[in-house]
Amino acid sequence: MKRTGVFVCHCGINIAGTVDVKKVAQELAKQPGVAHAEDYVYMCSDPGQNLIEQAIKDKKLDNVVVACCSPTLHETTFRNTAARAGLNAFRCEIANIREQCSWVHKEKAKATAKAEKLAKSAVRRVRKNEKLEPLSVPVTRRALVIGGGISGIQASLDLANSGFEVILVEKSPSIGGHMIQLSETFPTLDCSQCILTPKMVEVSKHPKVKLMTYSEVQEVSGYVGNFKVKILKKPTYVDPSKCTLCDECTKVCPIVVPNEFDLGLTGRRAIYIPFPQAIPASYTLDDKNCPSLFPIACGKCYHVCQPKAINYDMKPEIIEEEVGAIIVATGYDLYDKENMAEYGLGRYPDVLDGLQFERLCSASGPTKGQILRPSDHKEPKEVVFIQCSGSRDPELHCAYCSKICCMYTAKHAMLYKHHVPDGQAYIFYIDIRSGGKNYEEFVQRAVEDDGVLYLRGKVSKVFQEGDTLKVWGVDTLTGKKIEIDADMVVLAMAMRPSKGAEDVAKKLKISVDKDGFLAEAHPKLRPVESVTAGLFLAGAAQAPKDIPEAVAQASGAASKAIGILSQDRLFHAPTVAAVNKNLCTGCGMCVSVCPYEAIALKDGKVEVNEVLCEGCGTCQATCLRAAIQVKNLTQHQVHEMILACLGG
Amino acid sequence: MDNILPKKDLSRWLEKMAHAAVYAPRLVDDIWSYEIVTDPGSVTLEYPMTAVPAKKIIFPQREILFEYGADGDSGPEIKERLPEDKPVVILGLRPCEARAVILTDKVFGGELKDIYYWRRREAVTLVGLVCASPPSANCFCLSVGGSPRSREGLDILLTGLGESYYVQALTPKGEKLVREGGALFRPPQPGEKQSAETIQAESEGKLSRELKDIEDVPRKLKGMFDSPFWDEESLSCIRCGICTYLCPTCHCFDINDEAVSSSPLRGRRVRTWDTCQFPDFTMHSSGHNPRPDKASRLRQRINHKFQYFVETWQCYQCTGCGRCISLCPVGIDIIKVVEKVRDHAS
Amino acid sequence: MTEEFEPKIVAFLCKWCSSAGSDLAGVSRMEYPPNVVPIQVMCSGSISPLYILSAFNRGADGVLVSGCHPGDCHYIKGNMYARRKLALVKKLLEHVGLESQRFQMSWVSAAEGQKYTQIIKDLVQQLKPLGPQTKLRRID
Amino acid sequence: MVKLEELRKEARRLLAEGEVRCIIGYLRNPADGKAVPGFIRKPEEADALVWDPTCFHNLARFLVDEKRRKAREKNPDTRPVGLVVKGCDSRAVVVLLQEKFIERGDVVLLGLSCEKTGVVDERKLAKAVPGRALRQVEFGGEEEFLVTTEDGQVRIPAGDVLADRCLECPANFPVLSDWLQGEKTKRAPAGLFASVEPFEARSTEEKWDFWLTQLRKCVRCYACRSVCPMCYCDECVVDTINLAVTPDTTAEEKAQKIRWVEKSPVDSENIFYHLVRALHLAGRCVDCGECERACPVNIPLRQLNKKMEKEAKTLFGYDVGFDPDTPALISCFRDEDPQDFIR
Repeated sequence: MKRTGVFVCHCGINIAGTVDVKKVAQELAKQPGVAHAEDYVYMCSDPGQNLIEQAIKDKKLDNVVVACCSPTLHETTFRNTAARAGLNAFRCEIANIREQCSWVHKEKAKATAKAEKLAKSAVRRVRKNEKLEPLSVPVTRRALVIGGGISGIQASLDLANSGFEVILVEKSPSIGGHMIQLSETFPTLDCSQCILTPKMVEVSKHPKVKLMTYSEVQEVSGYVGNFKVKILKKPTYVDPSKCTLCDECTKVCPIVVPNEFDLGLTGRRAIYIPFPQAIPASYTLDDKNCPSLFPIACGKCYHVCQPKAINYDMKPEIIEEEVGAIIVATGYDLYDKENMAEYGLGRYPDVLDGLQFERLCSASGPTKGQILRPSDHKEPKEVVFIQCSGSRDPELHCAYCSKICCMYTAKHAMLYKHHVPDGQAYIFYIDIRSGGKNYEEFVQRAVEDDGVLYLRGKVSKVFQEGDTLKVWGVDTLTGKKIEIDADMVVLAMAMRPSKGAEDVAKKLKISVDKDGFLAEAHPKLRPVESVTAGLFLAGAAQAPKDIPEAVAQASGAASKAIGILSQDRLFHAPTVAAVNKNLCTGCGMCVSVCPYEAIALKDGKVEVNEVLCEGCGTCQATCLRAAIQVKNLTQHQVHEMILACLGG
Repeated sequence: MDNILPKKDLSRWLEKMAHAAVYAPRLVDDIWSYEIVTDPGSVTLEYPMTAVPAKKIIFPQREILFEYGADGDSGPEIKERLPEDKPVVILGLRPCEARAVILTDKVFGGELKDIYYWRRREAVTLVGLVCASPPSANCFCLSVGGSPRSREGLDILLTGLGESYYVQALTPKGEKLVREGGALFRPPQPGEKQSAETIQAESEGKLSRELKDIEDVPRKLKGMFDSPFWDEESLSCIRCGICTYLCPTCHCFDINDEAVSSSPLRGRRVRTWDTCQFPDFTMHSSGHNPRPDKASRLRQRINHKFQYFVETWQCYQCTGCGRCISLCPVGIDIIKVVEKVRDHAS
Repeated sequence: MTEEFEPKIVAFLCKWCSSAGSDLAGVSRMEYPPNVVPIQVMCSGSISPLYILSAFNRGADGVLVSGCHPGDCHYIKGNMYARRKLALVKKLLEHVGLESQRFQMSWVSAAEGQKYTQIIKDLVQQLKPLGPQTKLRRID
Repeated sequence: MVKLEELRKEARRLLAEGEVRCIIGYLRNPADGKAVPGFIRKPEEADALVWDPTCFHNLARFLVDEKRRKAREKNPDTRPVGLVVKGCDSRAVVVLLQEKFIERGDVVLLGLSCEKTGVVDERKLAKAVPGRALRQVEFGGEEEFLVTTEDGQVRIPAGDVLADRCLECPANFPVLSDWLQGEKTKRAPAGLFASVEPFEARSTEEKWDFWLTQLRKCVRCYACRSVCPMCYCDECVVDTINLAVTPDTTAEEKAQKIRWVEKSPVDSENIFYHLVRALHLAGRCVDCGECERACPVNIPLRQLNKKMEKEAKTLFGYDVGFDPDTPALISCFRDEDPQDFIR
């Protein structure tokens, strides 16, 4: 019989306080096949690990069980310890007698009895463990970045500057994301475009970056180190190599549609450049609106174009790429205005959302930086800013805090005061969250230097009366009802995951949280990784965050990706499903339940693609003949554990 | 010395057997079987063939041979579990089943006596009942050396006469049991002996099935071991265990250790029925199975009953109860199979 | 004075949600009765109905299966298959007359240490009045 | 009305033209007048084929043997077999196709419609003609059986002696066949789960007492398993030793064999066996009722399988044995699958 060693950790008094560790060790020593059992104050300490190594050598142990804290913490530690002593790492199992025992029970006798069962269960499992070697696969040393906002750009640059090829995919005609729409950024009030455009240029010119704008990821298959990606390149109908940017086409184009870049505050033609600094600097003919792409031919732009850059017959292309890692930076959108009817957004021209106000303030904006009412181009004298429009409202809207609104609303009020010194800015807030370097000071400046009036409370409704907007609210500090006749109302709308992010998540098989933001692997310890290996998260796609955080996470994601791309080969956990061909009848039930398409039928039996298999074991429970089993957690081992748990 | 027991007094006789465990036929949802008598008043001997034969009483489907265990450091201990030797009475047993007991005695007897079997065997008194009319449409006891009135293996033979039983004690055991009945019994009038004999004589004429001229079958079988005959005959066999488990003469068993717990080590060694009709019966751990298909298993069943057993004990290992015929889900008929062997051109 | 009956319960916890949730209960020093011995599996989808039957056969008074909430499965959809398979097991066990409280299933996320604690407390409370599970249990 | 002569003709043709290796159908057992499974290879033998209310066997079971034969023989005859199927049998074939155990080309289905009746329950029949030796049972037209015994012929309303499963049959004519005899007339069943619902109304303890007495009778002859077309595993989870073993099976693989259940026919083990079987048949059992018929000690096994069938239908809207292309019950799910039992 295999010789097993059991090592019971006191974890100071964390375990020893409620579990009689000595007794556990004595009990386990009596177990069949247990050749050695001892306890020690801190097994994870160097002396603790040395003692395990020593015992493995002296007592010629085949298996090791460490009864200690949760395997999520020290499983790797002790497997390495075992490996150092010459054991196969998978000959080591953990019995969780802390989180799942000593910390949750008070009665020493009972806790001890339970600890014994947990340890026995691990002993009976480990005895059936196979020696396993990590599976290794070659790595495609290129990365895909989805989303050309600041996060995507930053991640791409970090990857490219470390010498790895990057494919940067952006669904709109230009990179830049929302940041390029902003006027000035808190807390420094430096011009957003001025700091972003250099990065946009750098990324677009970078020899290692393949920029694909007006493109969307259509299909992703494969696994960490070896993803296969299909990218749909939408036709722009304009050949950038020929286009001289003479702008004649827009002059003749008869179609005018709302301009996305100015959030509808201005219009654009069907053939257009999103904004002056757009990258690539090239026209796009938007086929939703251009009649020339429909039966009714117009062709004005075609005829006016000297260099004949316009080609109505351009077709969508599917481009296939192979990459080793993927960074998802799909960003955010503002909460749909339809949801904000009570504040008249979309109904009254002078009720704006934050991004629209950014455009109003922006030098490149519709008003060239003057703050004027969209309705009558008068200068608003009374402006009401409403924070948490759609945030922190579990009943009607989003339960979460959109995090950046407190700061940019302060900024908006401040910018307004700078443009209209004699105007009055009111801010309705629930409370002010200004955590961050120089953030609190920034808010204070808004109040003290710029005389912004903060009103603690919620606005119940906003409605038009003549050319003023009535804002009814309550000041919860004084308890007084407040009525303001405003010229303009600006809503700090909640941040939502960008439209299509969910679709991308599905294609990548990464899960999303209840609000639709991409789920990180661990809220604290793995904030930039998704649960699927090789897929990383950056920016507001994962949760609302401001520019510095987005940039930081982007660099984090990039360095994680580099961690993969810098290897020649990758290692994959070998605890994967294995097939017993004698038992398999090829019914294919496991094939249809496998979440990773890792199982396939081949001449009447199934086969497992070990690299695709994540070892979830759903196949194991589905097979009626126990013909497919996950290594080191076979039905046989679970059966043994059941017996141990029941003292059998 | 023969006796008469009024049927109405059967229950009172049973009451006098309180010291013994008495088994009698009982109808348990649509199935007749030999069950311990709990309510003597309800016992009737008007019953057809039981599904499970009485062998389950003398040779239970499962018995613990011994228990083993080891506590802590002390070495393993073994505790033998012999059957208790409380007397047992089986009431209304069919003569074919009594003959089956005689056949099983041969197997568990000889120079290597099976103590577990014999404990029960010696404790049992077999009270048989003449089959005035065949209890099953497939009875053929006469063809294999038995008879509806056979006394072989019985301690008492009962013959139903209208309102009473004609009781013939055949062994000291039987006489003892009759004595216990005491005043319940009375000596028969001459007429009663007469009619009992007639009933017994006539019983042999009532069987609807027979298996004739099979003296040569054992020799025939010897030559047919590799014949495709078995493939043909077994085509519809579904390899279940009915024919053998429910055969009163089949006696094969398996022995397993049933672990109760591994620490402290506790368990028991049990003997259970087994059957040559299951693929695992002859399965080797190498993966080789000398009887790989149902053809070889049907052959084994027939050969054992009509060749091997005859070679060893000079009699067929079949008492013609017809269970395997009546209960086979696909109508495999041992009579027809053996007839085909008989008529097989060798 | 007879000692109060302490039900023996086996809990199958998926590694990523329920076992993590149970860890959280520990980290937060919540207290619950020690009757439950957990077995960590990778995914609730890997829990064969045989495990449940076997646990009862070997003397469990109750069995708990806990996985990720629908949509949160670390393996995308293993818990959805578990939900279907184990619904059948539950119906069957009830059909043969096993008390329905004896086999229970729950969704516990990595953040729901509180919920896990409550589930264990309730389970133990529900099982105590039922006494030992002898119906499916193997006789010693 | 099914014309037996037509069936014989088609069988004769198939054999004569060598389209099938053999025909698996029903022959008469002269001893008791009931049908038995028969395997015929010569055209002339086709005349022995019968079709009557005692054709209760689900011949799809023999496709399992057929597959084993092909695997065993050196150079096997790979022609399809002709298989006589009723509605339920044809649904068993559908499940075998669904599980890729056989291919459509392996079998030529000779479908016979049970029309307005079905097959008899032997025990009900025995009660209907007590103590009289059976000679023959025939379809007596509309919902009647013609029963011939040693002393003459009687007409018996089909309803009195029909097998329970026929009373609840959702498809009394083949759902899949290459050749069909008889009308596709649907007899409105008493209710698809008429036998389950009253049982469900019982109390927990009543249910338990019932099953304890029933399953205690089990002698583990495994007839229920052996007669079932769905129990085609070479090695059943309740087998205590390795059966699916080849010379190249590793010791590890053998060591993986779990003894879920002991060979001892004691309450706990019998119950374990029958529960596992019910679960493994969930979404696969077509309620051909063979397990219950074959059981020598009358254990009402349909009560377990039918319950699973009912849950599959009511919880998951799953119908068994109609479409070979649907995924198996437990290898698919719907987002709206009920989870009210989950906390």
